[in-house]
Amino acid sequence: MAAHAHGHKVKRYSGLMDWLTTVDHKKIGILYLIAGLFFFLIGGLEAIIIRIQLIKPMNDVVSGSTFNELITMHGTTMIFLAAMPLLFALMNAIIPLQIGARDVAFPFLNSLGFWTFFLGGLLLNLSWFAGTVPDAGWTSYVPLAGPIYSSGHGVDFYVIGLQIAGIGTLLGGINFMATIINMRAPGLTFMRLPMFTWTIFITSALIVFAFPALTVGLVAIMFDRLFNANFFDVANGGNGVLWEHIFWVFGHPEVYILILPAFGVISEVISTFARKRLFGYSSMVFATVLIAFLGFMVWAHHMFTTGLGPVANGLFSIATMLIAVPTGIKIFNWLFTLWGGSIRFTTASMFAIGFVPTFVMGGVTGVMLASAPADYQYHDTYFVVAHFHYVIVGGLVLGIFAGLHYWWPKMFGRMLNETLGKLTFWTFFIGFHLTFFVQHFLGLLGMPRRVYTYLGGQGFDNMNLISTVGAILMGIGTIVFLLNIFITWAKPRNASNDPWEDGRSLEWTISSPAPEYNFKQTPLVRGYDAWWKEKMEGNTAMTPAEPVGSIHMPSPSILPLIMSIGLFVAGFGFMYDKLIVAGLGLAITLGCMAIRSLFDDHGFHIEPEDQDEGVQA
Amino acid sequence: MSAHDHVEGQLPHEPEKATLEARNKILGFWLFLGAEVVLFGTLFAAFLALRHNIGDGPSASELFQLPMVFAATMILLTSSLTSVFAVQAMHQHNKKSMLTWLIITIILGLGFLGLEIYEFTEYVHEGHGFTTSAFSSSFYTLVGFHGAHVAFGVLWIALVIGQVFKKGFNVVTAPKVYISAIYWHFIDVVWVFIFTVVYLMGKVAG
Amino acid sequence: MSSNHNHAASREVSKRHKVEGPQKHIVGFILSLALTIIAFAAVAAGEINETFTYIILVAMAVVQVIIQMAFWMHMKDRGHLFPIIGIIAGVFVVITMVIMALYWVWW
Amino acid sequence: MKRLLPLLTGLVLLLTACGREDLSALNPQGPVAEKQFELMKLSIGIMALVIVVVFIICIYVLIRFRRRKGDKTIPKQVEGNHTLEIIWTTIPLVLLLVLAVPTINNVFGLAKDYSKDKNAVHVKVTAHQYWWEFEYTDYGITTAQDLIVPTDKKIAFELVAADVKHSFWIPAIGGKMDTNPGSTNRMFLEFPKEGVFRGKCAELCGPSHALMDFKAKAVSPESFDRWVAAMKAPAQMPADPELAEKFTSQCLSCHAVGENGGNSAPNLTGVGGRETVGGILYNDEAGVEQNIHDWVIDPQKYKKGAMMPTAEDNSLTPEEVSGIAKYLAEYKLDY
Repeated sequence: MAAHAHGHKVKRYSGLMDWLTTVDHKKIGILYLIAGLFFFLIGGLEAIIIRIQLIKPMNDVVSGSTFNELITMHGTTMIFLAAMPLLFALMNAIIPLQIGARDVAFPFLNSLGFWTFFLGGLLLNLSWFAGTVPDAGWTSYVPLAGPIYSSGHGVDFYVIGLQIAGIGTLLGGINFMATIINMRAPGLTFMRLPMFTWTIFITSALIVFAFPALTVGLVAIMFDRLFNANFFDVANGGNGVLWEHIFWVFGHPEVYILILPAFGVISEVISTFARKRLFGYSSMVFATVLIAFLGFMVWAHHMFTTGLGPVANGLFSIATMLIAVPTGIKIFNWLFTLWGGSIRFTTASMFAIGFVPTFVMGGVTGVMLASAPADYQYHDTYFVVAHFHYVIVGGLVLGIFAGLHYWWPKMFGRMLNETLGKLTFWTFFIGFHLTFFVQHFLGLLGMPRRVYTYLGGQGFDNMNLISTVGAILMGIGTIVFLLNIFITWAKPRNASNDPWEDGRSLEWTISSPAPEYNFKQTPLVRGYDAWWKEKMEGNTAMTPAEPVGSIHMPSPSILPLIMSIGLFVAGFGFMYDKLIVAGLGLAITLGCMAIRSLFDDHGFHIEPEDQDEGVQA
Repeated sequence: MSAHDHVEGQLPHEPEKATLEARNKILGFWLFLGAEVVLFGTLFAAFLALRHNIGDGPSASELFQLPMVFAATMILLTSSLTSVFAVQAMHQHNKKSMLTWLIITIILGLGFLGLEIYEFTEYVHEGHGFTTSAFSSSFYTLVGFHGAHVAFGVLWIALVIGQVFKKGFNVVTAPKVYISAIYWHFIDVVWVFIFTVVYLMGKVAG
Repeated sequence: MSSNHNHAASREVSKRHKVEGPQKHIVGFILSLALTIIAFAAVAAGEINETFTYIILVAMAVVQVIIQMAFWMHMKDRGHLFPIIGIIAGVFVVITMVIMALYWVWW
Repeated sequence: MKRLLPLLTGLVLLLTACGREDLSALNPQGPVAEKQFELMKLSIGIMALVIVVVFIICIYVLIRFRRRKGDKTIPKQVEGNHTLEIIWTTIPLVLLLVLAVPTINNVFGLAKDYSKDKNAVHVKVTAHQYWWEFEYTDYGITTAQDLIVPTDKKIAFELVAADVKHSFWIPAIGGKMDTNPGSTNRMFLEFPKEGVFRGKCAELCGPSHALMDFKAKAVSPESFDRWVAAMKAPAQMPADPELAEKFTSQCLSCHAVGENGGNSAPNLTGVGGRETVGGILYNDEAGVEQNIHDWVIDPQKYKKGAMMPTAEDNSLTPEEVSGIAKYLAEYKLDY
């Protein structure tokens, strides 16, 4: 919607410039969604090529080197550039609405977070055009990823791309923690927070405490590669196992960073479509916190075969198994939320209900992997591949699909088509199980992961074929989802405030999509499931906590984009050993920081008379 | 300290927490410090893991000179005190005193940096270069990261001083003073562990 | 020192105001100084058993850091619940990592 | 039901087809793999139980509580149920305990150190990009690609990597252990049955990671002793002196036969009797001479990233290649 006139000297943009400068969390959410889907498609394409290469023994669609590039980029892209941004999309679009806030705590940082993530991801993927693609796996174990055995620029793209994207993620984590702590509507105490908000709060905390470890790890590997440091160089006293530790100290919490928000989405969706309060809310909160806490003490279960000795392996086995308990609590709470409910089958609820058994299957193989002596057999085989895809795709991606279908009207004011949605669900869901179920057995029968080919006659042939067929089916499901987006795009924006009619939390009290300022009057929250409570008492709106008044808004800014471009330029400078370029890039970023500090943003106000026309996408 | 020149008579006692925006900033900054704890912790962990692998270079006890480290420690400790005086002056709405303390803080910070640069050049002369060994790489990375934080802090506080001069002392500038002071203390806290773990323990280990 | 503050602010403010004086910070400074000197002296003396020195050093550092955080970084003041949680969480992660680094080197 | 089907097929698959005897972890051929298989069966059993319970509740709920068209009733808003919550906290804890005890037992049991045991055979495994070196420290002999072991003794391995990280894995005999550059890992395996077992590298190590296979050949104790003696015997060199000279100058700079040659490439003593050439060209398919011939002509064609130059770069004429292939193919050890 066009910028409208008012008495403040704040420049408002339209068109592309509006999107480049926006600090509105809803628009940033949409930007994250677009970027996340973009990278999801790239990662998906890589996955399809991987599966086509493995469709039959000794296939030669791609070479071993290309295959290693594909698996590295597939893993890195899917985790850092697809899954996390899609979660950030949901976080941005929904969290401020769920807590009755007008924006996040740091709108400027929010925008900066998006642009650093996006340019970091872009830098990583430009490696395809530079012709030197990272190929040491998404874990980049040294010395394979070190300067001697990966002498090209491939791993540099990985290191610097992730470093830049990581800054964005860290900023996002801090932002959402501060938002949830400080910006809740009156009466919205912590134990009244919607489950999705809780999981995002905990996820943000995990980001804040896990990502710095990755930052240091990447700095160390970057120094090794670019400045001949000796962190991981065995010949000069370094140690490769140190990288494994640092990577997994970050990497394991990262897994929970991914899955906890999905838990939140599932809780919301199941509760809404069962028309029932979330069963055991406080134990759900407790379980979430416990999972996060334990998540920091189990990293070495990724390293059972590294040779840490029986004491470490034993301890980490037990700690890992313990995580099954809070996870089990969650599973049964969901089942008992459904129990006695009135379950409506929409695309969103089907994804959520499909999630529960699928995630259980991923979870139990996790417990199997926790048993260290058995893990000596599973480790780095297709069993592990099957396990983490069950958790990440069967858990997280189903959760994201559920969340997108559920909140789509709130983000865009349009409902997605249910028929196409159900088609997406069935193709994706069946495809998923076809692809990954058989991989458990491939691993047990002796097929290591990350192999670009395999000899015939080892008993791998049929199951690999099944797996590839499933992968293509998943691809079709994704295409149907995209079609759904395009088809419904042409439809009018007519979603009501509470389009599912059984909405329970604050986001369903305002128009779809939400106005720029979210809440004309900050609502007063009187209990858990605030909106449901009001509805049950016969109210048609929330009780306002303040009179109608002028609303303060932050000004848009182009600085976040420029700062990210600065980092992007600096990244290339470091990579190609042009320290002047690197210095210039960093100077741009620091200069923008100084400008931001020197010229205070006083924002602008939307006066009551303008507020009704302030609805915009 | 007795001469109170109240620049902004209407300011509350804690002007840094007067607005929601400022409270957000302070909270957000603390969370950032939580992340910084992990950042430095990981650097410490890497250093601890690699500290004995000195290769052909000198060992920690051959290299480190306690008097120089002690001097650096004293400088940084004092600068932390002066920055807390600045915050105290701010709470008393004493702009002049606040600025004076901030400037002293910067000068001490520069002194620390100078000493560190001198120290590093000395080490390089003694054959302890960045690429000498795993010990040297992790040492320079850890201590260098801290040094970079000090340098950033000096620039930041200078920028804040400039803003207080230009924009005056008010609810917008006050949180900036407060947060930069918190940052400065944090740098000192990290240094306490650096001189303990890197220098003193290195000296003990022989 | 600050009690002669003739500001028109509320009584509540001046009440809290009393707590903050340079004495407290100077005490913190002297404590930090003393702890630092003990640590350096323990090393410079060089007579003490190695393990015991380590324990002294770590204890001095931890105490000093707690003093500085509580007084200089105002963590003992009201409204610092989340900062405290944040720092403790960070320290928790760091402790696991440092144990990892030491364990894996010494085992 | 749709979701149950793949699970059931899977279970059936598990019980009937357990994969190749020489490869599958589900078809253990030695006590180490057996212990691990026991643990797997236990954990699969427990987990299948969990899955079945969840699936039954899930299916029941979905059928019983689906919303009828136009149903406007509001279900009872239950906050929770302490008894239920205690049940589904305790039962998993008990199940985990059942799994944890044997896990801990085996963690320590499988970590037993036989490196000082006089009755064990000590093998130092060095992983290279992309081949395996086996040094028998008790006997002072070195071989590559085919690990020969006796059936009556424990084999104590010392595992290291020469370049990047690899992982040593013989699924049918026991789980894997990584080979780290710069530090030594230890593990032991037992091979009670005679036979040839497939071994694999299980850690991404470069473009030809997938091709870094090896074989473990378990033979009777007598046969093993004969093999050791044959390995220690003076090397056979090509009969033709010109070829012998060429072989010494072009091949033995890296490879070795018997006491002659270098150690930066696989030891070729008795290479004609091995199961494969390069770990992946099976001699029972194309014949060993053909395989060696093909390999020497262009190793990169079969294993990208292998260090060995092509015959051309190694200035070997086609005749010399054929001669060397014939000589090596006939170089078999009698054991």
